[in-house]
Amino acid sequence: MEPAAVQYDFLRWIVLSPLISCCVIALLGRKLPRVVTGTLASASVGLSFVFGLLGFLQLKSLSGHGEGEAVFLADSLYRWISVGGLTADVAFMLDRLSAVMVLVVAGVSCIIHVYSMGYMAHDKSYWRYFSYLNLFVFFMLLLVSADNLVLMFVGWEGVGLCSYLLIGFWFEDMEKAYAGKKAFVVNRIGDFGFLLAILLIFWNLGTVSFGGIFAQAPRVLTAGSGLATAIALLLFLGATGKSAQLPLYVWLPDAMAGPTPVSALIHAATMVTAGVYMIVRLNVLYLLSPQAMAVVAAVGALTAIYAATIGLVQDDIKKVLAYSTISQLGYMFLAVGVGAFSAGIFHLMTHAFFKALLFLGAGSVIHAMSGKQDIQEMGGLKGKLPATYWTFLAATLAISGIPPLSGFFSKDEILWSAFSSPHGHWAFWLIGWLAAGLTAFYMFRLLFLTFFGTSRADEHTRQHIHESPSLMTVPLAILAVLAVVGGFVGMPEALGGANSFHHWLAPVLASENGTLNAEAAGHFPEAVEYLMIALSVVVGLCGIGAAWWVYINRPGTAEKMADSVPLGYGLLKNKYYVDEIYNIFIVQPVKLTSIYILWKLFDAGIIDGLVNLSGRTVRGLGRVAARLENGYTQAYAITFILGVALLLGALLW
Amino acid sequence: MTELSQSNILNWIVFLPLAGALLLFLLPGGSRAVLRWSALLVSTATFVVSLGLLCGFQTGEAGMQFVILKPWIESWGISYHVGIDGISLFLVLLTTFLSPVVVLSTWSAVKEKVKTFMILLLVLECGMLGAFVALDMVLFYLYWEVMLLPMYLLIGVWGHERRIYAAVKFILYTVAGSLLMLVGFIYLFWLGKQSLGYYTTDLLELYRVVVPYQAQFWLFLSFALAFAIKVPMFPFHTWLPDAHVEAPTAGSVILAAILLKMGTYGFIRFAMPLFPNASLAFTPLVMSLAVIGIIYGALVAMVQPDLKKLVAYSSVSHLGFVMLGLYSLTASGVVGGIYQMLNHGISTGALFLIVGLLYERRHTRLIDQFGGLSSRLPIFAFFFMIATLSSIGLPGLNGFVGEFLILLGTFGSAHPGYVYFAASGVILSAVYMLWMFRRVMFGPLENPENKNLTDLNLREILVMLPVTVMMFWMGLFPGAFLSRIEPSVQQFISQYHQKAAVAVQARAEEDRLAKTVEFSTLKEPAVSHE
Amino acid sequence: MAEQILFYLFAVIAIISALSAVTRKNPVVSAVWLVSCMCSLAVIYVLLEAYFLAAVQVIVYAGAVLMLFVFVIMLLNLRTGIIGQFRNLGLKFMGLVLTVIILRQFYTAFKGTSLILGNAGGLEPGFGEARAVGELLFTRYVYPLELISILLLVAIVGALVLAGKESS
Amino acid sequence: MISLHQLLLLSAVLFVIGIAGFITRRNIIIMFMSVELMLNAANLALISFANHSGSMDAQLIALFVMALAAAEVAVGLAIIITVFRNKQTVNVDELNILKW
Repeated sequence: MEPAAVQYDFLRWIVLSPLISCCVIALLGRKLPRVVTGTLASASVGLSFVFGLLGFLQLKSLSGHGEGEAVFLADSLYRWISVGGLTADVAFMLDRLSAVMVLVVAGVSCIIHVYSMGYMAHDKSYWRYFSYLNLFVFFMLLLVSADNLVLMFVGWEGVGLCSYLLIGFWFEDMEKAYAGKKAFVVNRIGDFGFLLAILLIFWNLGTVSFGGIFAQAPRVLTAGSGLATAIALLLFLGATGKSAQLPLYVWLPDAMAGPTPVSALIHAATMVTAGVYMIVRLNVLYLLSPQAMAVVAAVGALTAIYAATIGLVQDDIKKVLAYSTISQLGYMFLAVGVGAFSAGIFHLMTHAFFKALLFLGAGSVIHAMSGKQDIQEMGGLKGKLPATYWTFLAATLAISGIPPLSGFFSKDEILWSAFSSPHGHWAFWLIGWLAAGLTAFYMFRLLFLTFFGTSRADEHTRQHIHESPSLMTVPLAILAVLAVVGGFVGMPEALGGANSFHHWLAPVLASENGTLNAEAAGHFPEAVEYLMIALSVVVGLCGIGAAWWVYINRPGTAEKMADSVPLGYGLLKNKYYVDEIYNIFIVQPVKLTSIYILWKLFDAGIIDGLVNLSGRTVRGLGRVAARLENGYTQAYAITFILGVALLLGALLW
Repeated sequence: MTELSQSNILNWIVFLPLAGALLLFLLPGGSRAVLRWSALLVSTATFVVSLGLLCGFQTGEAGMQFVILKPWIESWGISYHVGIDGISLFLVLLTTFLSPVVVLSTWSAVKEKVKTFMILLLVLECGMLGAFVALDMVLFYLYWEVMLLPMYLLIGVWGHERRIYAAVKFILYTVAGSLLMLVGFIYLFWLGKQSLGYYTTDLLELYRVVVPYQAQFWLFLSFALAFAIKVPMFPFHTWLPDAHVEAPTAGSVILAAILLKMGTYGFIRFAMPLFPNASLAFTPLVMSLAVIGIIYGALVAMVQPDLKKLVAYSSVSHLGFVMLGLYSLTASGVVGGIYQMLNHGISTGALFLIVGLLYERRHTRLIDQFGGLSSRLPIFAFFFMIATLSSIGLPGLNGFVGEFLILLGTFGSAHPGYVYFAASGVILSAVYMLWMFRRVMFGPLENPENKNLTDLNLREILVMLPVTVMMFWMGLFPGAFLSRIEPSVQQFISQYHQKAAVAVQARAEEDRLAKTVEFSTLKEPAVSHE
Repeated sequence: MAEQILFYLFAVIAIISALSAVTRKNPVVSAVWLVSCMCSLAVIYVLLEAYFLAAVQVIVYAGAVLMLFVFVIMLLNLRTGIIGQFRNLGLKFMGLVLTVIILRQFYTAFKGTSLILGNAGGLEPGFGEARAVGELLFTRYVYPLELISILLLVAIVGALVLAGKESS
Repeated sequence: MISLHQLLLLSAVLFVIGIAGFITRRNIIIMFMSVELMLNAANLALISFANHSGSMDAQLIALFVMALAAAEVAVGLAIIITVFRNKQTVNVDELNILKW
């Protein structure tokens, strides 16, 4: 079914409005009063949300008649690069998938902008923060609505740049600047894979625009062929870099050095989901190589359980949330890996809501605790921060997968398709299921330690604990509503829902997949699905119960458990020493070899040595020749005679 | 427009700086201001005239434009033959664009002997422009030598501590290479007589000379060595860090931005088209040296304590990319290579200007002397950030377009394997640049001397503004540049393969005729995707 | 036959006087030996029908040049003792070895000439006498003559300038 | 008749003696005399060839050589005198300023 392009000139404004406001703030920010800067920034993001909504409605009305016929809105600004066979122009495309993404990104960003106006009120470079934030939203929207891979790569690296700028926002502190650099470099390693994939795609399919790729791919790439797998795996390498999956996740926990709204926006809701969006956008390629999809699913599942284990013991409130983000992203990749693309995007949406809410809640807790982030020093905030507490509770329930909140529907959809889909496997389901339990445990551990029990904070901070201003609590409330209500849009048929989210995305995803879930459902009797749903609820409740038992009922048990298995606890506490391992096996060797072997020995030693050697040999020869001129006239005479002797010898010989 | 292309605008562009130098010579050396303003005036005038070049340039036209052909020494067939095509157009513009910026940047840097400094700068500019437009081998060689002397004096006289060593090393390295080229050229000149029947040093006619195989091997070696030293390619690069560290700011900006391009320009204008078969045979070697250059340059740059040495090694890495692009022999690769030459000129020129600004304030280039400058010098931090991002090839800025096209072209070439290593250069460049940026700009402001640093004044902003604007313009709207470069590149590639094929047939006949002589089997020239 | 004997006699005298001229400690004695060597050569010139030259040899060399030598030796009143001690002996010994080698080379070079005897074709009358020399001198060799005269003038002026009155 | 071979041998021997004298002796005067000796050896060879070939030219050249020798001695001795006046020595080993 050849997708039809409908010209729609408002698309450019979705992307350009944050850019314009970023430039305005960057140039005039210093002089504008804070309120004006804040509102301008939030308004620009709101504007792009409105245009996104317009685009969404336009799409809905256009495709209202033919269910299968996939329509997308197109808008092209100008021709960027056209050399040889490659033509990459600055063009935007809004189909059903990117419409959802634009709405999620723009919506959550707008809410977080409003929140940051409150959170960053006292920061001295207020305007620089908002210009970076707007720049980030511009690049993210560019990434999501790009019409070709190259422009998407621009957005891809652009968000990497903004996360570098925002993580290292308080650059006076060397630690934070280091975290920013680490994030950019690890992202760059991912981009290396993405770049190679673009090259492979261009030289084999002859085009970089998505339309061209979808048309060419089935014809050129044979299913399961080495090339298709190579392309898919390289793309996945890019995705792991950006979405912090197993090998390249190390930058996300350190990225918490940035301001909390930044962590909420970039490292929970938007940037980290770019990897998932990219794979879903190129699902045609992935369906052509089952091996790659198996790898994606495996890595996703492993990351989910791995990050969940580390999350159990972290004491920094933001680190716990960071590891839970990595684990939830693992779920999304698991969903995408088993072919349930729409489930992946659905979880992405719901995760954006409740994880942003968790981060903002954590932000207001830190705000209240005047900057302290260690949950061991918190406790008993339930009474003092009612709004934060209730919204935080809603989000925790959602993430633990307790019905009827959104987390339950999206996570359950993933677990079910992990079990039922042809690409899926019961092992994936089991890992996912265990990780769900762990998630419930550490989330409620966090909740109990911060909000329940008696306050362990020192006297001084305890006086200053106060509820955050309404500018912060209102966004929390909005997100809480979304977190609670968001799930119904994707309620599966089994529970009587219309699962309109899945049907909304179906035409965009490869036709073969469209029939996937339906045929899979038929594959298993109705009862099995109910059992699965029940099982996932049970594991969630067990997690909560265990957390209640350990932290509320018997407060001392946590320490006892930690002492009982010191090695395990130490391992988890220091996040399996992964950073240290990377440092020892990669960073130090490279640094040492380049200092002593490449630079000192080779460059200065060998090459320069040879150059200077030639200089020294010439001077040496000069000195030897000089010894002949020793001032004795008779020595000169003898050299004459020597010459005569040689001459005669030569002549007579 | 046509009368513009007939007019001798090229003579104007090349000889205006020379006239300016003479004018400066006559001016009294007393007041520095007069000298500086007149030098600025002359270089800006050259730039304005060169803009005329841009308007008169026919975009679709692949061959030489604005050609001026006047007999010079008939008996040897030497003629004053100048002209530009898509390849050399933007290099000329880069030179004229950067010269006023460089002159402006020397106002606070160069205190003594300003008169000779300005004269040398203008003579240097004339040499460079001449070399880019010369289409006659002897004329090119003349400008090539004219270019070296001022640079040697600039490093030798106004340099820093070890300037003599660096200047001598620079001149010896380059002159050794160019002498080899001269020998090669004379042999080619003689071969030209054999095959064309008359003596000529005109480049376009020498293109038609079918050079026998064995001769091509040695000739290419001699030309390639001369240009490889200039590029600098991997084993011949050790003069670059010394020359940069010791050169004054203006000197190292010109050296990095334009003089290095002489090497790569030499490859694409002389070494490759004159000896296609040998160049094809050498492609794996050149490409692997380029890739080694990329990774080696990046790794060594990472650990440099001296800021200027770091940027110098990063130039080795960037120019490794350019060579990779040129030798990929695909349209996008070569166009990317040429575009990357321009990008490197702009971004590394900007980086050296920035290092110069730092040096003027603190008189040191050691990275650990700085730290936390960003809070003291916000405007400086902005320019430094943009230059760093452009040099690591962030999309949206100029570096990315060049690097992306090169990687694309190399992937489509006969040796796609090199892309995987070259692409790692993308990561390494991010590592060393950002590591340096963090150590210099971020972190707490401990060093007492940094406490009272003053931010950029208006003049310094005027110096940095043009290059920064160019970075954005070349990154966001490369279409104008690429469309003008591509036709000449397409012609270059088709002529290249044509001539290679002709030489192969010629050799095949030789084989049949001289049954006894066994020629070394040369890899059949792989016809690439283009 | 008499010529043969005369030749051998004077050759031997020449060699001995040359050897002693070179080896005597006292410069005056070696000067005198040199005079005897010059005269014996003059006699040999006579045997070779170079009568005018024999005369010139005696007058110029024996008479003028060596007298000049003795005069200078007297002027500088050199005594045998003031010569410094021997230095870089090895270099000088190597020089001697070289000289012997060259002698041997001369010997091998002239081997071939042993067959040729003197004035095979008979000399014209008046060969070697002053008239023939003067005649030739002022016809074919007039330019060299003028040049030599200038040279001699230059030499005289030079000697005067160099060794004239004591410079301050 | 005196054979050319013997004549040339005699001139060779005289020449070699001159060289030996020039190299070994440390007194400038003696060295100077050895040079004269070498010149005479050359004259002898010239005249023996003149006699042998029958043409007078060689003799004239010998004449010129003698004139030249005279000029040379004049200038040489003048130099020796100035050297002695400045350095109070005629030992050639001490006159080694002209060295690297």
